[in-house]
Amino acid sequence: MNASPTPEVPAFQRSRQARESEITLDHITDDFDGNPAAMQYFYDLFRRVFIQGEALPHEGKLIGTTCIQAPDELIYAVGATPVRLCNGSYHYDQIGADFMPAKSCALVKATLGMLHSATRIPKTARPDLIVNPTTCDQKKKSSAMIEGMGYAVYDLEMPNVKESEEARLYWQRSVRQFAHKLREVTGKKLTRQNLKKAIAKTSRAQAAFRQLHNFRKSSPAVILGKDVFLITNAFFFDDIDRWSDAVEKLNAELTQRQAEGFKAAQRKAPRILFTGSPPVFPNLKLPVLIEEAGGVVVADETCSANRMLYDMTAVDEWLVNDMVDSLADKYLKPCTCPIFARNDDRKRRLLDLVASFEADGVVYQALAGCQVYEMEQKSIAEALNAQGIPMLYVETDYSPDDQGQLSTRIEAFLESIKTRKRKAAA
Amino acid sequence: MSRLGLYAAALMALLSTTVHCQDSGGTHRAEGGRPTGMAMRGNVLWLADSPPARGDGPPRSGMGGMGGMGGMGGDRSGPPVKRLWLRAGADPQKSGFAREDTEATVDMTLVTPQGKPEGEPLPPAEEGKKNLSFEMPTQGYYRLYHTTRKLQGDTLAIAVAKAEVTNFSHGATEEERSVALTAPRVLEAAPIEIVREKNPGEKLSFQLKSGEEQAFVVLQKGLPLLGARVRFVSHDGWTKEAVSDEQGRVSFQIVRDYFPSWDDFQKRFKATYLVIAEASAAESGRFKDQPYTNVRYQATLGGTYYPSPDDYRSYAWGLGLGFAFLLFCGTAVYLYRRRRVKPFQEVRFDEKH
Amino acid sequence: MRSIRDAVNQVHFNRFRFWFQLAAFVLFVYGGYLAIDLGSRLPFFSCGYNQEGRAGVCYLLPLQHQLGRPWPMLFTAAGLSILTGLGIFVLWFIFLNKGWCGFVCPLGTLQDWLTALRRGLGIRYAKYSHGQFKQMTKVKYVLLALTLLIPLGIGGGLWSHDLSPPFCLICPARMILPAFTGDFSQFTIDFSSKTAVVMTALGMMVTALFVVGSFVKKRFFCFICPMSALHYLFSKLALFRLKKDGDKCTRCGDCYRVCDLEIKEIADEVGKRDIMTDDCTLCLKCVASCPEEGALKATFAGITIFESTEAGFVRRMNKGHQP
Amino acid sequence: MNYFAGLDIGSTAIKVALVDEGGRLAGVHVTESGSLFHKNAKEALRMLLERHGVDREQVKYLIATGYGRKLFKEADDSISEITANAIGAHEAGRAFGGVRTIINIGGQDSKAIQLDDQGNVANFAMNDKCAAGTGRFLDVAARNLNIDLEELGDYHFNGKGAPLTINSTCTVFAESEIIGLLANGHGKEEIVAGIHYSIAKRTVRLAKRVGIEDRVYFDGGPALNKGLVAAIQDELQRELVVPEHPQTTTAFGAAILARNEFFAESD
Repeated sequence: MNASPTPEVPAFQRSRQARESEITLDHITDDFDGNPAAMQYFYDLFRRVFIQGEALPHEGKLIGTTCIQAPDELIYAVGATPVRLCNGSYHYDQIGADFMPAKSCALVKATLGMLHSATRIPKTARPDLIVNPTTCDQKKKSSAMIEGMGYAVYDLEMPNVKESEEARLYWQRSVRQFAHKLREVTGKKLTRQNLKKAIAKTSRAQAAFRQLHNFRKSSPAVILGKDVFLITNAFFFDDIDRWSDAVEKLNAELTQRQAEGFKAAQRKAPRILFTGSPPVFPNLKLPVLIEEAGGVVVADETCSANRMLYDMTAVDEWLVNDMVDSLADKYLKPCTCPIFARNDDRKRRLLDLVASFEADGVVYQALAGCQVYEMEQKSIAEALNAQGIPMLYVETDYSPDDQGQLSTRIEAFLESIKTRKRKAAA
Repeated sequence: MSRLGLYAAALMALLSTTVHCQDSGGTHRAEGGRPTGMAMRGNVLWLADSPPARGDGPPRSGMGGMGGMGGMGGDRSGPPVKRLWLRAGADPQKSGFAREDTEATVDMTLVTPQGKPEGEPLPPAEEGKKNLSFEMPTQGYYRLYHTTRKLQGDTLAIAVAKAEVTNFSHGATEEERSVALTAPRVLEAAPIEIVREKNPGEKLSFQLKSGEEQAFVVLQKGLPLLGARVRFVSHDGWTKEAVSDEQGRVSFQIVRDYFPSWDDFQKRFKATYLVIAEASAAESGRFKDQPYTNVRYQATLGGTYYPSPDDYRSYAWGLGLGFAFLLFCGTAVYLYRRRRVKPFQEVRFDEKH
Repeated sequence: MRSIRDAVNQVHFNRFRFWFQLAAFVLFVYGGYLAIDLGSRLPFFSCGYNQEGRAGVCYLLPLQHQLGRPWPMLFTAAGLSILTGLGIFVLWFIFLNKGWCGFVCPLGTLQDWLTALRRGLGIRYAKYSHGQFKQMTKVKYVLLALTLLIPLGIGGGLWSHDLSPPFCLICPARMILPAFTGDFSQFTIDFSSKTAVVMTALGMMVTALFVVGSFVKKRFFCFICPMSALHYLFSKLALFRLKKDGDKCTRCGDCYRVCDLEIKEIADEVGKRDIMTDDCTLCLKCVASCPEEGALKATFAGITIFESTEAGFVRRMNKGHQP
Repeated sequence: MNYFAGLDIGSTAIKVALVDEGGRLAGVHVTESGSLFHKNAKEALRMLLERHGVDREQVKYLIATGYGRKLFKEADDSISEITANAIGAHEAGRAFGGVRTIINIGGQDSKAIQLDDQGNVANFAMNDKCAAGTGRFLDVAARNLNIDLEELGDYHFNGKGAPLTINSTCTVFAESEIIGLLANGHGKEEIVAGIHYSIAKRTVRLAKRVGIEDRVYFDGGPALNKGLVAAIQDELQRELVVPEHPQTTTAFGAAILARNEFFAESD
């Protein structure tokens, strides 16, 4: 509806990728009243990139990343542009199924499928380097496959624990080596100035995100989760400064909304904390279903949103050595990905988010094939239930065929939350 | 240099175990031959804080001296007690006990820090005891005057032997606070007096070091005495004479006269000096119903001094060692960092266990 | 009230601390010239060897003298004075806790200046593994024990007075702080006895080590400082404290990153409220670099005086460089 | 007399329940969903009303549930079948002394629901995107064995040997496994028992996820199958509470809710 009118329709707009993107985007824009005006930037952005197939510009070399652990700051510092390749398209997922077993993670398959596809959406130039942090087994295995497609791939070695000091040092080394690799690729050296500037660039984006994040604490909600997911998804590929501008503009609008007592959802709408496998556009199925069913996603703990942007870098000495190590720490220590052995941080993080965002329930998405999320759901559910927080565990993938079943479950979950609240009020 | 070896040995000693210091066991042997050149004039009485030793006795360990609480005796629980010995002879080491002079009249006056300004008479030593002792209940300066008056023909000889003793203790809070000023005063007991000039800001813990300049003021009846002949006698008997100026002031460089071998060297070696001032005046009066027309004044002041830190402390070695170690550490850090550039350190196993 | 609190929480903390430390340094190294005297029971290295300028004396100096008295004296009224001295020391101490180290101690400040010099030269700091570190920090308890026991031995006549006061002889403050008032007399080797040679030589070496150490490693000396160990014995009594709300902590490690003493617990411990460890100097850099609202806070007698805020973090980190 | 209706539009069957003002069950009707489930649902309601001589006007409040709930615009409200099932089971369970755990096996899904002491949903679990362990699975199995769905219970109890093991967790593979067992000369009885135990195992695992408390209520079409009930009881090591009309518990719950909503609104 909001698509800028295009006189000629490109051929691939009829492609399945474009269609599923359009369906999701239409749901996001049309199913809800009172979308913030500042969201128009993001709606247009997704329409242009995913539906009209607009090519994304970039400065310097283009560095693709497959996980949030690849430090963007280092990439910016050497004058290159990062783009996150994690993909949410069912269409690409099915292409990717040629590379990986059907039971494996949809996100990894979709990424492979996108990279393999002749028309990569988002449409970027061919990445000069793809940084593949060795987080989960599927990503580890996919690096060779991506290389097989003719891309240059760099495995950013990641420890599988994060508690030990050895793991920290190991990771710091990995990141330092990555910085050297970047120098090799771009021919530019890390300096105090360019690194500091890059940190400032991402810090600004993060500060904007955090402000947005804090708006979601207000009750009734002033912004819906589906919009926030769209915003953070845009961070994957959008120009970081333009992105920050747009978020800051949105924040200004939300400040006003808050003052006016605007309600983005019903006053009694169950407040949902979203966790688990990342919703990546166009697979925003679950958040959209939750909000269509009358809930509101007030916070999330996923690597496509909160985990990617929340934790900020502290530097003590603005020397290259210290800044790089600080970045390494930022990308390892606060990470709550279940891939790490011993992961009590995730429980604590969820409980803190529940408490500070007054969430009534937690929806836990596990993309089928993402074993660590599947494995961790039980202990998370126990930890949450011990605090009286109900959790809905949903195992799903990118296919749209379980929407009916999912909506039943989500509605039942929201109904049970409402009953629970009514009972607590009585 | 054989000393280098000793230093090295000392370093090794510290590394191996605790060092026992030969502080109190060392003996001081003053080699003779320091020129004195001065004729002894009459019998000089002075107050020393140690009895004459047969030959050269070992210096007392640790505690201060005239300037401190040396020779403190008596019960530990009571106030410290100071003992002084009246000695005769112008050489700090060789002078013996003073013989009793029946012809002379003797006054002994003690001025305490908080006592009467004119002092109190101190009873003479008990029979058979050669020392004079008094208690020092408070911290500060105690001054003892031993005054003899004796008529020799028409000349009255007045000899004032003075000792200044400090009571202070380390580790006490108030110790640094006492101000070391002594106002000039007219004492009946001390018509002539030598006052050691205190440096501005001097504390009770002051110790005179050899090599330093020290001024003395000669006061006659509380007023500076011009033209008094003042003689300084060092521990080894070296003397120097000077004449007091209009302020009654005379100053001496404290001579370095302590040259033991390094093994015997003690930085707390307490050397005694003696200052003698003499003057005469055509005063007439009567003493014990005898008239006199001249008065010969003699004042003595005993004191202690210690080896100068310059004698045993070396900047060259200190800074040299400091810089050498600085360089060593700096280089070590630099090399360590260089080495760390190489690939990650291995995890190794100890084969012995 | 709220705006005052916000202003405090958003202060450019490193700059504030720099000026505070400078003022404290001037006070305790030169205050004596203004006849300031805060006694001789101070819980930090206001060196007594700085005869002229000091505005008070480090407690370790009189403590070692007191303990070094002859044994019979220790059991008289003099023994009681050791206890009263300790009492005064504790009174000073509980006021600022280990904040004396992070904000006042002249030797600590000097180390920060050496660090600033290194930073200015663009030389990175030293990194050691955590295991090596934990070993090193125990040295301070050994040093404290020696600092207390050796004077007792001297008082008992076991060792020479040349060994007294043992810690002061090897403490770098003895050489360095008097030098700030032009007194370089401590930069010497004392050849009067073997003990003196060894102790003064050790002192010079420790001083050299101090300079190199704190140049390459932030707050190098504080790891082994016996005063720090003595502090820790009383830190439970102190009014000034560092608190952590583990629920709010994301364990992002920002605090650990800026910690001069590399205290891992500050980032990883989420159970305890009282987070101060024995190495801590209460410099509060961790609080200033924590982006979580109220996760870390400094309290005085239970009242929060400085706490971590998101806005403060963003303001400080955007500013970047320290003065 | 006012009546209230609950309409459960499921994947295989449409269930209608009617309650009176006192909340008592007045009648039920079950019919196939077919492809035109909207039309069939209306027809089912009409037939039920007709059978009990109730006018459409007398039905004051109608709540739809099940997959087709949102598309049935004639309903006053819609509710998820999980909540409806919980209400129905709680209400029906009163006769058995109250229930806290519900196992529901439907045409295409299976659920386990845990109730709190007031009958509200405390926790629930649902099978994920897989037909194994649902009514559909029994359907397929019966077709392969060439027997009627209703006969499965009899076959279960008439076996001579021990139940066979069906390992496959996927309906499609289980199908071929059954054919393989038949080819190997195994008896249909043992195979049926094996199928029941296979479903029972999955169902119990699901129930354990939500936690089993107190009496366990079993409803849904497959609850009519005595063999399956026995197998689940065996796996669960507990007695199951099976209502008279296990298929219509959800519709009954929706009807109860319709009645409560009506009175809540008229207050």
